[in-house]
Amino acid sequence: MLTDVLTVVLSLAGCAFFLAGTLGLLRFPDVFTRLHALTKADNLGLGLVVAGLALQADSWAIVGKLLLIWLLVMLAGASVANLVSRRALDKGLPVWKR
Amino acid sequence: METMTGLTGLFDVFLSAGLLWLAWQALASTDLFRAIVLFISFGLLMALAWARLGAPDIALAEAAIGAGLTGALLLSALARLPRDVPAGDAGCRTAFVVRVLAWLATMGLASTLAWVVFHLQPVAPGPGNAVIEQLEASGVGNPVTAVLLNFRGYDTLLEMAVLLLALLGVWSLGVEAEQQVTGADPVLDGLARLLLPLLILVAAYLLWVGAHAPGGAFQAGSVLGAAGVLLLLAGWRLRAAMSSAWMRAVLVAGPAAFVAMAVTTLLIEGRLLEFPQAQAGMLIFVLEACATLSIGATLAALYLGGIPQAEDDA
Amino acid sequence: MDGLVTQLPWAIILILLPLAAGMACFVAPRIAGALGLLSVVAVLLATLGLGLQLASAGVYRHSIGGWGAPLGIELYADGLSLLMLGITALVGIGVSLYAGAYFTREQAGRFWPVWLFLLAALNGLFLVDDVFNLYVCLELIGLSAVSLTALAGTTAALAGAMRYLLATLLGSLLYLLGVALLYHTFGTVDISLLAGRVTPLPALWAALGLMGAGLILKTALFPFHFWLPAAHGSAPAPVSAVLSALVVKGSFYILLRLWIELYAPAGGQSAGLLFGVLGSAAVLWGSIQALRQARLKLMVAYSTVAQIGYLFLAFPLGGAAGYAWQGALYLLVSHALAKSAMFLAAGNLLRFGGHERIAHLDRVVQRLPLTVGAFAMAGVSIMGLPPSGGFIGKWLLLQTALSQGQWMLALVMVLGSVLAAAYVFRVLGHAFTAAAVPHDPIAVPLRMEWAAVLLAAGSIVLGLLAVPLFTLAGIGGFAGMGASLP
Amino acid sequence: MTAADLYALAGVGLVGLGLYALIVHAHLLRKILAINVTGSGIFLVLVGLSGTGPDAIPQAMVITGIVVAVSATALALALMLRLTALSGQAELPQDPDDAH
Repeated sequence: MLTDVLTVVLSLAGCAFFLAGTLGLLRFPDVFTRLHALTKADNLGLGLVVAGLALQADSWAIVGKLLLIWLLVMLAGASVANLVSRRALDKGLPVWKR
Repeated sequence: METMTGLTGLFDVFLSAGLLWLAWQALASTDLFRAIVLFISFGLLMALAWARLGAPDIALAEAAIGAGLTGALLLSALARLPRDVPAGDAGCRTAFVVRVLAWLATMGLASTLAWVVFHLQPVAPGPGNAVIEQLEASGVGNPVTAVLLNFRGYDTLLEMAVLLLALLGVWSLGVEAEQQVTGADPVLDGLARLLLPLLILVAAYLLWVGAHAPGGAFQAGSVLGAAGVLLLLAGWRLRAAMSSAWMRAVLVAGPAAFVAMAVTTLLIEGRLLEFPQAQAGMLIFVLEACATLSIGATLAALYLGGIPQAEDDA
Repeated sequence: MDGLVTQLPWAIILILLPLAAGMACFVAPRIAGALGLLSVVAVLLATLGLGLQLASAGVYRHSIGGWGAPLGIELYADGLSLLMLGITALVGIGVSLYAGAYFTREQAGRFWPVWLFLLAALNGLFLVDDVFNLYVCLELIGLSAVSLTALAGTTAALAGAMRYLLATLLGSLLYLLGVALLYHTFGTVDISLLAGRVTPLPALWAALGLMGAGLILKTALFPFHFWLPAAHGSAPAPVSAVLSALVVKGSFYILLRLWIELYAPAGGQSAGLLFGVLGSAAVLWGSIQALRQARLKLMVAYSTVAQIGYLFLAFPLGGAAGYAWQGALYLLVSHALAKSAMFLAAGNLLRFGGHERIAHLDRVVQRLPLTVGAFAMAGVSIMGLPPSGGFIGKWLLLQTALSQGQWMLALVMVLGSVLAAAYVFRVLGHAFTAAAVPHDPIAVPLRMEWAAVLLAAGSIVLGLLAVPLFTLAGIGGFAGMGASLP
Repeated sequence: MTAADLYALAGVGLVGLGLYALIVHAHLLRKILAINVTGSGIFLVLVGLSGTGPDAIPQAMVITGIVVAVSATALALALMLRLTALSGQAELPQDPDDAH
């Protein structure tokens, strides 16, 4: 019972981060700030969801797979964010200043 | 599947609506890049729909092939389209009358079909139960793999030929694969080096697990294909390897294994693709392993897009 | 020996052999030409073997994997399959002979694997009793036909190939949607099982409507012929020959099977009238367009549109007494030979003169008598003059139309023949006269000329083989084919 | 109505959308997208109509269909690129005979 409650809480918290990240993607002014919003929020959001789901797992193997998913998404997210920002810098896209 | 209720029912309604909305957005978008990105998201939602429909095998195939590799093919094609080619403005140049007529015709067709689908009453049950009853005899425990490789393995034989044929078609245009112009990005290169062994491991796992759980040659092959795409993106000099005679042998390995197996079973058992029950599992695994290699190589070669040439400076 | 011939699994050889040969040609492009020709000859021999087998043992059935329908896939060969396989092998031989001399070494390396895959797919299509496997065959045929069209490499050919690809993909998808409805209503995709289960339900009509729409799009029945002239007119000559002679006939064959096995038994009739109207429109529109073309290959392509129309005139007649189906099939077979000969001849003229403007053909009859002779013989069959195969087909159709009092259809048939005579003689007339602009001729390999002559002669000889052919086609009793002729 | 019915109906909707887009759009990339959307719709109908529980046969057919679709898409994209390189536009000529 307690694990169920924890799962719901963690997942909801994760969803909140996703929501924040998505809002940032839509509302932030330039490529770099959007990347900032997206990668940070999604990594943490996914981490919380994964943690919530791991509590429901029947075996350690499943927990391992969930962790692997999280690590891979972070790896891909970080690399892609790097690629996108480098390309944006190369193309001379304007950096937002207040 | 029982009648929809509660939260999952609501989820299904949202997902179906989301599919239609994304498809419409992708097809109506004025910007081609945006259209493709929306199409890829559409593919991912499709994968979710397959999971909801109790079809995890298709969900895997859709995510890897339908969204992933098709998306990569579309994006790479868009990048190769000359900049000065007009993107078209989402059909606005089509005469208004034509659009109205097309709209009426397609909506009429869709409504009729919706009525037929909604009122469809099965006259006779499908062979779904026979699949389960004969599963033991098929040599594999995953019903979808049993259908793909055994019960309807002949479809798959021809399907492997279709995939190879697409590559033959692309190569018959006589275009040489482009030189890799951009220098390798260190981050991308690092990612490729890190992911390559993992992707190969995942492909091997999917291939192995397909015998008794969701997975199989097509899913494994598309993961291998994705690994190839990643290496090409990272600027690895694969074109020399891909132009070799060995590469051609790998490309035909899948369909050739199927044909060889068809001939062997015909000679031994007297029937096309009739596997002796005791060896069925092993034979199917051999077929799937060859198919996985071929599918991976073919998908990567399709992504390359032209005829691979040996490097001049290699 | 006799036992061996009737025991061997010829049907399976017909599918696997070209497939394996195609892959071998891909791996070893150097030997593609020799290997390809050899395997097409082997396909012809295997077709003969299957013919002997069917003649002695009746229809052939093979449960792939030993599962049997509805779980597995069944191969099935009857007289109709044999007829289609036979014409495929014959045209295949002619085209392969021609292609050996037509393509450059580099082009040949790309042509042979795809052409052999196409051959395997056509054979597979004529041999399988399963509507879903037919879908895979249709895709295999569509993609290979498009790849072969694009082989010409010109802008026109690529545009034609692209339009063709979109049309053929749309056709396959509509067909697949129909298959989905059939499976979920009747619980099987096996044609023989479906034939025993069909009942007049909305889902059946919807399924057959979708499949029919997809198939007439692929067969290029008016007004869905929009893709055909560009593709057939701009492809390399041997490819145009295959497209017009065989590829459009593949989808027609499925349509005919579905009609006889599923649509007519369930009490469907109204589509016959529609096909009659569209077929008539195709005959007239295609012929008139053919008459108007300035380019030879486009003319031949539009002639295909018209001749496809004739095939559909059998549908409103087939339900009642007469020889409508026999007539249509005879037309199909003789058109395959005549039209492939015409395209090959057109390819020779193009090679010889460097252009294909009909008005500027410069007394080619003196330089390429064989080619012009082949064109003329093929023309005789297309017009439907005796003693050609085209004559027998049109005569059977016309007689049936008259006996059923279908005057309009009869009139269309006669008009189509008159127009055909006009467009064939227009070419021949220019071939005999001097052009305003003389040109330096380029030698045409003799092999290319003889390939056209052989196919054209075949379309004439067919006129003398009606009785044995109908006996063979009657094996299995498809649509009462075995009935004695008038 | 079951969830499967719902997805089958969504599939029909996708078929309608795809066919409409295929007709009205001139740009070849959009036409290719439209074909793919239509195909996805048909796959949904094929699996969604399995009323009582998952049926492996249509599922296997859809996997075959997905592989065929990616093959056709790859060929179509390559043709489009070649045609664009030669003719300078990613559209088909308006009148089929204009190409000559």
